Amino acid sequence: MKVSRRSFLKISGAAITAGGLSLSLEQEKACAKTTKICFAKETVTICPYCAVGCGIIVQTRHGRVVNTEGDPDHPVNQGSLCSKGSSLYQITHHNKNRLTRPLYRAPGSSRWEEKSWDWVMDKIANNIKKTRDATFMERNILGQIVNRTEGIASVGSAAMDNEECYVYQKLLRSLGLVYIEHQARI
Amino acid sequence: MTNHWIDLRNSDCIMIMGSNAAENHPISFKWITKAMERGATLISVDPRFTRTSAKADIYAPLRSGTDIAFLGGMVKYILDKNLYFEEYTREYTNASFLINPGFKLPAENCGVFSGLKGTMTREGYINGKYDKTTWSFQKNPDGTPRKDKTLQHPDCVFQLLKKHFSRYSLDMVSDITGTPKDRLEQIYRAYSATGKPEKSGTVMYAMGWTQHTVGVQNIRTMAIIQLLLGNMGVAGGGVNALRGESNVQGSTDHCLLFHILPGYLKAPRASQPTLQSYNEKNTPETSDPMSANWWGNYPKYSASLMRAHYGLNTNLEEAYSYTPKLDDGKNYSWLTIFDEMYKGTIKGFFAWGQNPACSGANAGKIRQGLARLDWLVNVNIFDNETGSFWNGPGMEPKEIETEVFMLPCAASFEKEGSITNSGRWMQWRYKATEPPGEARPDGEIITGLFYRLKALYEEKGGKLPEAVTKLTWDYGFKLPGDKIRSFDAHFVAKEINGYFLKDVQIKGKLYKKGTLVPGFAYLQDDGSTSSVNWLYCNSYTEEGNMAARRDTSDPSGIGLYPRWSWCWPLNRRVLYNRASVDKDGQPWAMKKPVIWWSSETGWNGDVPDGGWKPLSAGSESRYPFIMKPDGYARIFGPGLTDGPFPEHYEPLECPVEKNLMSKQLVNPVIKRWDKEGVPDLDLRATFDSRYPIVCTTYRVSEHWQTGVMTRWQPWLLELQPEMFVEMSHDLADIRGIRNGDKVTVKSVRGEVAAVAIVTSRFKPFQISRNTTHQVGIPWHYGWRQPDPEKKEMRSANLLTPNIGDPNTMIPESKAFMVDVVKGGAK
Amino acid sequence: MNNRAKTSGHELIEVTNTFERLVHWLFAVSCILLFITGFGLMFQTLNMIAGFFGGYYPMKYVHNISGLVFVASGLFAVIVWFKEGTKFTVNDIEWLSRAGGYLWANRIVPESGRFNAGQKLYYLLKSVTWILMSITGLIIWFPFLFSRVMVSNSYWLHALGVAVLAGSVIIHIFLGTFGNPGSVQSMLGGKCTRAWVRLQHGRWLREYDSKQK
Amino acid sequence: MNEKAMLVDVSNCTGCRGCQVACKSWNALPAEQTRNHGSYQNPQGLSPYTYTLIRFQEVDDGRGGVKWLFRNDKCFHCTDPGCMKACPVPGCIFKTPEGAVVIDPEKCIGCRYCYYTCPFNIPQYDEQTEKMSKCTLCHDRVANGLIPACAKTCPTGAILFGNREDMINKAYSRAQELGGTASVYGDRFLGGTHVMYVLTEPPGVYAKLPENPQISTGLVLWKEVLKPLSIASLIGGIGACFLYYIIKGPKRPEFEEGDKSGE
Repeated sequence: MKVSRRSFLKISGAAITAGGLSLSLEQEKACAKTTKICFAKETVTICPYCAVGCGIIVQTRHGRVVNTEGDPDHPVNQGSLCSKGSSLYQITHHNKNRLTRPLYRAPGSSRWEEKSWDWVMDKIANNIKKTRDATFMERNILGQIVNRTEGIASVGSAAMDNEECYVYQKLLRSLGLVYIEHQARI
Repeated sequence: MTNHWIDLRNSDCIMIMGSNAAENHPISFKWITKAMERGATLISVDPRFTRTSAKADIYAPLRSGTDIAFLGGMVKYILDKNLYFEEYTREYTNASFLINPGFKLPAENCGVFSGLKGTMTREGYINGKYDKTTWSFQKNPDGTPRKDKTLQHPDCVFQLLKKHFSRYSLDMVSDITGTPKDRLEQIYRAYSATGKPEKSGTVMYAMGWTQHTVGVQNIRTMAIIQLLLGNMGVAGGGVNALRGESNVQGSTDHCLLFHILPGYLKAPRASQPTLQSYNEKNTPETSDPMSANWWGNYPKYSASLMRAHYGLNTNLEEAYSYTPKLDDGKNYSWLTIFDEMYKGTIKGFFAWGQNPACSGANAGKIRQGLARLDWLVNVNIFDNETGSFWNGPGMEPKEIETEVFMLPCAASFEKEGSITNSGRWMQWRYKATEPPGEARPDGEIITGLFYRLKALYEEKGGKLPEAVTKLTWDYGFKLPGDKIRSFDAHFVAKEINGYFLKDVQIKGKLYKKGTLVPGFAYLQDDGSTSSVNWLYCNSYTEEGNMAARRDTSDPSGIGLYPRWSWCWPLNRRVLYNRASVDKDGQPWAMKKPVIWWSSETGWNGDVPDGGWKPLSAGSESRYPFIMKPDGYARIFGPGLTDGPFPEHYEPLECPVEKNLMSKQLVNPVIKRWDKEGVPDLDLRATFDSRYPIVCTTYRVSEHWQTGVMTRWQPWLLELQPEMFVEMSHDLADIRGIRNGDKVTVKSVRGEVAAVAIVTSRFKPFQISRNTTHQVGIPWHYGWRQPDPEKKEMRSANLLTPNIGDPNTMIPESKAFMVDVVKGGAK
Repeated sequence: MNNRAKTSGHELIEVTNTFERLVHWLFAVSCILLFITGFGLMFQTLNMIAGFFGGYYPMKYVHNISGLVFVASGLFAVIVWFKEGTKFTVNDIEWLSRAGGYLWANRIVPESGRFNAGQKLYYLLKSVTWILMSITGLIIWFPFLFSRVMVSNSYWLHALGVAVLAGSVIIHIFLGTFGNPGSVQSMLGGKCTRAWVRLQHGRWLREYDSKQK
Repeated sequence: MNEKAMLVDVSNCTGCRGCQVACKSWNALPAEQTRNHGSYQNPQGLSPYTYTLIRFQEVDDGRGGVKWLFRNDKCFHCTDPGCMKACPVPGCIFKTPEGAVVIDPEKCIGCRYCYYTCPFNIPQYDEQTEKMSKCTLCHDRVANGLIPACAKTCPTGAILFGNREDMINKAYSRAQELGGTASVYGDRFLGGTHVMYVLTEPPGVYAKLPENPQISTGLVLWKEVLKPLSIASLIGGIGACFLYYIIKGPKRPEFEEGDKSGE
């Protein structure tokens, strides 16, 4: 069986390297003219905005994004994208406004401090435990077993992957949170 | 969406109401355009003339918050003119069911249904609650519902429906909605033409319907229309909620919501101390052998979820005991969270990938609430108004004792995982690049927190430590010392699908311990299977990761693409598809069949809603609406808090003194936070000369939600750089405002600076022969970007009221009262 | 300085002053540069001109800067020769009717003053085209200060100026050099022989001699 | 036959502006600092950083309602391009085999002739780089078998790209289907453009869209008449002088008594 580039993608189920979006050999030759996506690695993703779920191709070279555009194979968008989807390039590492380090703001402080992950994660975990232990209710006023805390709440996140949503609620419910809400409510 | 995006192309009439698909779901127009090229009619109903309206064949304006009146008129039109799909209505809906003779309609009961208990005020009842005893079906001696298939019995749903909507005359509807009568008729005629078996009509709605105090009933009215016209389950039909965030469908399926657990299982209540009592309470029963009553499988799904959470570390009951219980009757939703936060009972808060300081109704109250927290964890890819609230306008950092953590996370293409689109397609995304700097995928942050908490509880103990320490969490390769630092989405995806936890023999086939469950029909209630979410069972099987499939073939010919990604449930692309065929299993619409029966090959086409034979097979068959206990779609819906039929009530804040339909002004069962004479942040100003203009909020194509991602992107900011308010020329003349002027929009709760767009796309409404003006504002803006140095809070939600729909508690951000004045704020 | 220089055999008479010559040459050099670069900009086939200037971009600047010199020196030229250049006499008509004796057989033409009628005509032509080329040139250079109609019309007007000037400048150069030997001296040092002056500007010579007495 | 063309069917455009951003993304164009001027349209016009733009326009529908028109504005890529005619630099504005008219920024000297001679005012001058720029019809993509970024991203097929013949046929059948005032714009003038429209309203209704675009008489006069005339004038002048010199010879002064004082 001849394995075309796209069917290979189906088989491997992973991103692979290819010469631009062009298909025939003749065009490969012409590809020398375009430098931007020539020999870039293509990774398929789904648009992070609305829930139409359009396919997007992210083209990278040496780990840097060189271009993003609609996935022509995707049956819903067939390569097209709206203004937001077309702008995906600007939320990549090229955007200097991206948050890149954990920030901490101490009580009463008027500035952010950059902290290490270990520091913030330890502090957050301790905060959670402190608040949970202080507000944990084994029974409610009626004496029914409830095993919950009303001292902590969570909102978000409809932008996370399914797998992350699941483990997030798993963690929150194991802690006894009942105030769990997200974008679907508003 | 009951159907999916591509299916729009199969429709003969597309009604876009309560959404603005051209702007907020632009790619949907690829398929709408295709339908229109085939000759479909596009209808746009919206308070303002949008980019959707610009493409519509028929446009009708309506005053925000009057959708039930508008659609109620259509129900009347369909019934008066006998345009309903008779066989479908009779056989597939509960139109033939007989209702308790004690049941009273609002017309004969002061504007409310029978059974209401509440406080009577001059606006009618407030803070009411229905006793639903009279909203019941009459039963036959064998326990099945009593039916009159002639639909003539005065107690039958059909006749009650007719009686109820007889009040929604063209004149009445036009007086309430402000829509010209000829336009109403034009739309009713066009849409009800889809009642023919071979025709299908679809509706696309979004927050324009949900963000109301009658949100659920808005959708119910349309569902009734769709059932009457036989548009459910068919290609080009359905009731299609256009979901606004990439994975709001998946995050809802996995239930990041207080009232449900993954798979739409009910959150346990305090009155259900054991798993057994929980299952008993939540498992519906049916006496009709032909009703599939799918929720009868509830105990299998709950047991499998408990196993997914705690694995074999606990038994099922123990796992259930660790799951937090809600107090019976209490609501723990969004508005409550921020009310409790404002009152100071909530100490710690996660705003994980969400920006409530801009997105929550009555955002002023939310911002005050944030300042009363002990700690706040904000995870995002950009700085935002929630994480930086302490530094925002009107805030004094020195006085705010909240500890704030702002954690950088990876963007969608910087990690691997699946998301579910509005059409329920679960699609796998791959990692293209590393996150910038030290940013990490959310999954890794969550995993990191879990292992720290587990260690803390193991070392130091605390309250109910087992709930945390016994949790299973094997989602990556283990480092020495059993530490798992990485987060591998495939491990989680497999857990979501579910495993056999021991060797199980099903229908003569042995499934070995540790293999993936092939589908939810295999799940067990004895703890021998695990599965997070029964709806996703079949998504990651021994055959591989179904969500990652990329086969572009479409053997169906109607755009189902069955081997592209995966769709819940069981890769079924059109829900309720058993209603798309007659009792012999032949499609109503032969040209666009979703499924069809053949005695040789069985069901063909899409994955049917259960593999039973067609209805004519009698006891070997099942009714098509398998999720309902009786198997029939509900025109009469006794499950809702605010009435089995929809009834028009005004928004909490409205420009009229009286509801023209009845003496009941607003929905009687909504939870009112405002208290007369109590000045706090929960304010309301209805029919108030200070706030005479109706206001609605919305989004534009170029930004997304609170703009937390898009406002930081120069290309998008270039397109829509500033907060604006759209208004008619008439209103602008009255207020002395010219196009492009700086103006202030004020409600009783706050004020926002904006640029005026004076446009003929807005026109004043004639409401009960009075001129009523309406303005509209987008809710994409805040203060953090652009122009952070101005420290000007430009969030539309500073104005919106904190009042929710009684069923969903979704705030009424779409209809409230404001004033607009020239000049900047303050 | 004595006007009667007798040292070199021929008597030389100073016919132009230093300022006039300076103006002339500034004007002339800018004009020639403008011609060369202008032709380079008008004819893509003459791209060797751009090659000579190091490319089109520098050539554009040479054209623009030369243009400035052209505008400034042209202004002086117009002023300096205004009186003599615009004063036409009966003689001049006679001179013109005989085409200055250049084209027809008879070379007997009325005696000219310091400027003959041809030169006066040339002065006028230069003045008009100077105005035209300066204005259109500046508009083309700074188009954003003007209306679109003005700019787009400036292009062809500028070209019109070139068409008019190209031939006339060539003739001017020819007449000042090969066509009238000895003339070039009037712009190089400014001193011409008495014989030349008598031939070309007889009337002026008589006035000159009478002034010397 | 590899002549291509783009067809903009305004009846299908929803004004989502995916094209505007896709263009910026592919061509690496920076965003502009804009303000809201009382309309959705932004930037206000084409610029060196905005090659394509949706123009938003509200017009009365004559029945008390409104029509909201969206027009994707960009270079028309004329077969007979005024800009190319006016450009002084050889090879700076060139036509590709597919029909795109492209400005080579390496060669551009920023004279702006192209802007003032374009019937649609398309090429834009960049103060920073002193270069002109405009839509390239993504000739780099087209040469590689891809379609232009705007056409690729357009959700509704309002921007189509393909063989020019096909596009023209499509345009006419679409205009006929739409009926009323719908018309095809662009196939006839300027030698036929490579960006064409199906317009729903008469062309005069659309802002910044000339009803009858043509190469200005001035440009024709300049390039067709005065340009040859000027070289003729130059050569004619030289020729005349040469002829005079060989026929009549120079006009030499005759020396008289007293002139030779030194001999």
